[in-house]
Amino acid sequence: MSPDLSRRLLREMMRIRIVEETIADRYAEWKMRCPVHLSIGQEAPSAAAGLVLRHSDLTVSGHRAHAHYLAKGGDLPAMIAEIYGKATGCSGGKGGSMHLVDERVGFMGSTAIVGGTVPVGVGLALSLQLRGKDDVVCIFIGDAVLETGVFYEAANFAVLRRLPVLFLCENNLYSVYSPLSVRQPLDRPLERVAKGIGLMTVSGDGNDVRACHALIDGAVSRLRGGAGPQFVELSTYRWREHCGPLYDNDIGYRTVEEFEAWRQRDPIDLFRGVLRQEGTVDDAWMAAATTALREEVTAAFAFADSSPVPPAGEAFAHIYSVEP
Amino acid sequence: MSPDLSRRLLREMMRIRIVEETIADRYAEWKMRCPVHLSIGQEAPSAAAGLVLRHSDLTVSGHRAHAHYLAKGGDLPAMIAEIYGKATGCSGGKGGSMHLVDERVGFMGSTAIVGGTVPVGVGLALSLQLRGKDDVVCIFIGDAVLETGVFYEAANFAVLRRLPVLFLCENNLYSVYSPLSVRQPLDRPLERVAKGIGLMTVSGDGNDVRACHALIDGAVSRLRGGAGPQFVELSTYRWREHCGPLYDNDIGYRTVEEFEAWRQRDPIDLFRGVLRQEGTVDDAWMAAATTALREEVTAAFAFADSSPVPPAGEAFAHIYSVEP
Amino acid sequence: MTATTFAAAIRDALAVALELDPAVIVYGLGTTDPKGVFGTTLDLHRKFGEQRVFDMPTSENAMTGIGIGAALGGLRPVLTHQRLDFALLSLDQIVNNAAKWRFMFGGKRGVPITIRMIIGRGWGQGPTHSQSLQAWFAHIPGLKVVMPTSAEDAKGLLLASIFDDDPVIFLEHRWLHNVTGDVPPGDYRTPLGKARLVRSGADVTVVGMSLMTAEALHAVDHLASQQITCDLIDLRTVRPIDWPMIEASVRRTGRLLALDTGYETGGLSAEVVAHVTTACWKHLRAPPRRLAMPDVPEATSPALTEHYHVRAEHIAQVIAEVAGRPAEWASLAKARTHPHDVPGDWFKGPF
Amino acid sequence: MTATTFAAAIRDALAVALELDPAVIVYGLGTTDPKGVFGTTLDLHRKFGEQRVFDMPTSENAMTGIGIGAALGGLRPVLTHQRLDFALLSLDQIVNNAAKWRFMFGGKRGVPITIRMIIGRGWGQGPTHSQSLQAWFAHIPGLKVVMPTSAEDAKGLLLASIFDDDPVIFLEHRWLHNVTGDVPPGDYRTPLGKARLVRSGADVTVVGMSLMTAEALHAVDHLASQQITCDLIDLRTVRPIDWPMIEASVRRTGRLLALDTGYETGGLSAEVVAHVTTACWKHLRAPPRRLAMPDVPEATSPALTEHYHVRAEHIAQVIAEVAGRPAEWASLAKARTHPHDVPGDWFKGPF
Ligand SMILES: Cc1ncc(C[n+]2csc(CCOP(=O)(O)OP(=O)(O)O)c2C)c(N)n1
Ligand SMILES: Cc1ncc(C[n+]2csc(CCOP(=O)(O)OP(=O)(O)O)c2C)c(N)n1
Ligand SMILES: [Mg+2]
Ligand SMILES: [Mg+2]
Repeated sequence: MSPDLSRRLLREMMRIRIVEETIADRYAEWKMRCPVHLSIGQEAPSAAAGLVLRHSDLTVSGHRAHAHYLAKGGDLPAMIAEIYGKATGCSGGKGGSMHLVDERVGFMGSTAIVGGTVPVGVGLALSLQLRGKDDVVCIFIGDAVLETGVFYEAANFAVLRRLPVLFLCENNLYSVYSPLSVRQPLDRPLERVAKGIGLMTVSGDGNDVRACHALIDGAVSRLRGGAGPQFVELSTYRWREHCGPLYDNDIGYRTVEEFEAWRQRDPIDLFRGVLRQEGTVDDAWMAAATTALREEVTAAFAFADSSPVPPAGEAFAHIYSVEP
Repeated sequence: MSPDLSRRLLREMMRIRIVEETIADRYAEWKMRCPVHLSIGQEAPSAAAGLVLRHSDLTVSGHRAHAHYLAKGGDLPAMIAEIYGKATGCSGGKGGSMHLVDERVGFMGSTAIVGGTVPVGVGLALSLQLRGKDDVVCIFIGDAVLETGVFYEAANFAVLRRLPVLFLCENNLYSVYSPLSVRQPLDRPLERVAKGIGLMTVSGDGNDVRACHALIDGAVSRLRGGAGPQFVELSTYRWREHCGPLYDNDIGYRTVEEFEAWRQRDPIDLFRGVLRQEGTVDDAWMAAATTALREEVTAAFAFADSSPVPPAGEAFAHIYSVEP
Repeated sequence: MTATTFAAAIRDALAVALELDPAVIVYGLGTTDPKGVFGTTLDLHRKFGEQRVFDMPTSENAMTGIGIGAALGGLRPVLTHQRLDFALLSLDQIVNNAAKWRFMFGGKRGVPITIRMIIGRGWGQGPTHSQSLQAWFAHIPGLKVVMPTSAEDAKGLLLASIFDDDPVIFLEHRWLHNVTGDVPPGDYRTPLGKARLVRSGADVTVVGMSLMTAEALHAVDHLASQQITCDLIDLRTVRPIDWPMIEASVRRTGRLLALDTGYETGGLSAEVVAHVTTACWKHLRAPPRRLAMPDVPEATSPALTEHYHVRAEHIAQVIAEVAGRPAEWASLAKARTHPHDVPGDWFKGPF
Repeated sequence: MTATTFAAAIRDALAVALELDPAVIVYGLGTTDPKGVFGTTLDLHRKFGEQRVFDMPTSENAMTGIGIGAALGGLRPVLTHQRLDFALLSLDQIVNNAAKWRFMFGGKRGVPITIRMIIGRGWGQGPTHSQSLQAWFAHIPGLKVVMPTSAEDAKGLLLASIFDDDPVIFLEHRWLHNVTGDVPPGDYRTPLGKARLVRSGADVTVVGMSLMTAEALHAVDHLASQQITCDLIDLRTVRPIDWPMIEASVRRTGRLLALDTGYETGGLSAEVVAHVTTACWKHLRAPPRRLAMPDVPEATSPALTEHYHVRAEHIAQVIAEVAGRPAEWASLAKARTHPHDVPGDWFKGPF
């Protein structure tokens, strides 16, 4: 992997981390008045996917979409403004954190019904195939999506038609406060189910961003080569509460030991260590990158905070193409 | 296999065949005024399952349920009366061919939405497990059910909780007039998908009733032994049109050659040949059995035909436990 | 102009749309099979290719979402369900995605999908093959809901639906597939949201849709010969509803009968009565009435459907009651020659 | 009697049911987690065991069918969805199986399942976490639909629902979870189908349910001090509706305002207006009115929900219009101290 790509991967993870932590820090101002699902601790898959995919590739996602949106090239100030409920938000304040969009970079939408965008992504892939494009669609999913019937229905059709779809699964072991054990048989890895429905599958360490990049890059290459739909499972961990800004290891659905073990494997720390050792980044690079990112994020929040709220009438607009 | 069991298997297939053919013959009288989905040609799986299952085991099914109902011990006159829309029908004329029930023998219901009874069967299994019974639930499904999301959702839960469920799949290659090729990737056998979701699977020749019996018996034994949910795929073929009494090889969705090849492998002819050779049945037995079955069926149709129609008010009854 | 059946008019509209716009795709269970969804899609794949006209797995939910995604990708998908009942599996996609996409992303992009659903009835369709749930779709902001009655409207409204930029639920009554009418050739479109005045009269405003308009027409014509005359309004689209036409009529007649092919309680006829009552209060001279399906599912036995559905004679009776005038209606039932559980002699089961 | 919250009353009802009848099972996403579905199921699994109280996969459709099967197997399942919106995935099972089982098998067996669905609102719940689709369920023969307003009714109606032999959709408004009231201990049941007269008065009949009753109560009491008095009827169950109580009231007041937490078009308020208009025509002295959610989804931004929901001041205004009397209502809005997008100061997001 080139030093440049390595640095971009690290930088992308840092950027996501800083954005998400800033949201967490400022949530208690009660200006972001909507549910937020943060990706702190699980930045690697997004960063890797973002650097594999082209802008003309398409992406859809679910409730935990900030990282996907940013990595795909989504407009940061517009995302923060959306969370603030402002007119300048990427969805005009209509959607909030759970409904992001930036079509200019192929981020076609994230929605809050678990599994809800999976067939939408497959349908986008159908449109690409019918139009003869060699772009691909990346559908970000969590481990719970493998419990939804629509995933199997959509995957079956994708396999049937050899559609250019990547199912990118971030397995963070939990759905809200429910561990995998109450939802899926533990002796049946997610990857095996995906293989059963006919997807080509690989899996790996979701906290090792280089591994993530290699797996996603391989899958996307196969896709562009016409090999049919791909499934990549990346194991990772969410640090904060399912929804909201806080830590919740005290409430008892997971152990502090488990959390600490994963935090020891902070994807950013790990990769920074590697790159330091390789000499790809040094303290000066880190400091400069951090400063630049913080400035960008601060500016985005300032933009969001100072943006106007949407006019009241907007609440009633955009139901139909031509308002009655 | 004991001679007695062999004869019962043959007799059960003959019984189903005679019932279904009588329905087909008499459909043009226009007294059976509802869709009928016949199982002619694919009697073996039902006959085998019926002889493996106990009366206290539970069964659910779909639109093509006559054979399942009969094999499980369902009341023949009540079924014919139901198809005739009579008050004496097993569902009081409310349900018709697609909605059969006979709880006394564990036939808990068949309904017409593809996949619709799959979770119902799993829920019945949950109730058995919670009540500590060692009965099992047999869910009859067709090949199209593996395209429905609810199958995967229900199977996942069955695997998660090790429920006593047998998914008995009659793969007859078609869903209405649609071959498997437009619905599922041909290089992905149904059994593999079922295995992927975590079911224990076997598959075999659905026109060889002894093979069917062995596979189903093995699966049910494993179930009673607590091995968790089972999937049995049996390859077979429907002779008549998807819905209705006629042959439809002329309309072009399948070839006459294919049909003839399957008809050569008539499960009844095949097994009769074997039993003759073994000396288990002879002409006299065949003649006696046929006569007895024909008499039974004739009586059932006479019962149905002469039964009263439900009183008009019944159309508005049974919406709630206590009529308002 | 050619006299064609409703089913042929649907097929004609699909062919015109496929011809006009390469973005149009047509799919659904049985679309390419030898029956072609009651003839409505017959052989279209031969002309337009299996890439654009295709069968699908029994995966109603995902295939709806796939249509939505395809629409977001620039296509104009037409998805068909052989029964409305099967589409209940896909309501999450219809309501949470198709209907809301434009709104929830601030107007960025709409979902120009058309979802045809066929409403079954009679010949033992029974409880799971006969539901007429237009009230559900009409309750959802973001959806348009179309219910044609005539062959001409079937074509004109379907073309308008396909080229509409919003998601449209297009409900075809199985019993109308064989009605015939003069259908204009080519790219013929009927605007969504405009009702059709089928008959005009002075005494009662009768509002119907789909098969109810067809039944009402018999009733209205029958009563006309007894000097009770009606405005018969065919809604055509049940969301949006053409309130100006209805209100103008009720202001003249002062009397309303709202018909519905769906259940009475919480159905469309409630909306029509509620809206008209509030909007035309001063003009109403008698209590508005509704006549809809009873609040029970359709049973399978023909003995149980005989007195279940609303037919011309019932409509005539209630019109007379609303008008407060004596009338004869029993002969309407007697005039029917075919059994009550089939739309006509052409129909011989099994579905 | 103890003053408890609505949420605690729900939990109390579940505990009583689990205690009373070993056939009762309670499940749904998060049922056994440390938050226990907003406290409504908290720790029940510790007392009654994980066999009877359990979490589930994100498989709303199958888990509904599994509940139906369990009910057919003799259990009394209670399934909870943290948002009604998620239950859209399960409508096939609810409508085609639960609602129709008794009918389509000729009365052989019913499906005694209770499905709790929580209706979200405010704090950016947005378009996919805030739908109030009771009109859909109330349209379906075979379903009962319950919408409690008070803590007492939450308990009484939930116990009645669980032990009812028909499928019940039990809708809890998230904004009511923290209201308190005196709740009788033990096996306390409130019959389904009977409305509650919350206030009695002479001028207008106000019909509400769930959060709308709570808002209306402020409005009605506010107007009472201005000599406009109302019958305030809390429906409690929206299928069946207690028509005798409503009709008797309208026969006295001659005026009707129907409220709804759901969309106006095709909503429950249309049913109430349509039914009352036809049934009480002679007694009506003014056009009946409805006041419901506007026909658009809920947006996420608080700026966009501020003038979206129906609140006490709007209700007061329309009551005064219906009564044809001048009144002051603006002070109702000013009296509210907490932001418009939370039910009270106790609520601090995130959901
Ligand atoms: C259909 C549906 N059911 C339930 C929910 C509630 N819910 C919101 S997020 C979530 C967890 C999903 O878990 P996973 O897919 O693993 O993603 P993660 O939150 O771990 O990133 C659930 C169950 C929902 N939004 N949609
Ligand atoms: C959800 C749903 N979609 C479509 C249909 C229409 N339909 C009725 S039977 C059938 C075929 C099912 O095929 P399969 O499961 O293989 O059973 P078979 O008819 O071959 O016995 C279909 C698609 C339906 N009843 N339900
Ligand atoms: Mg997860
Ligand atoms: Mg088949």
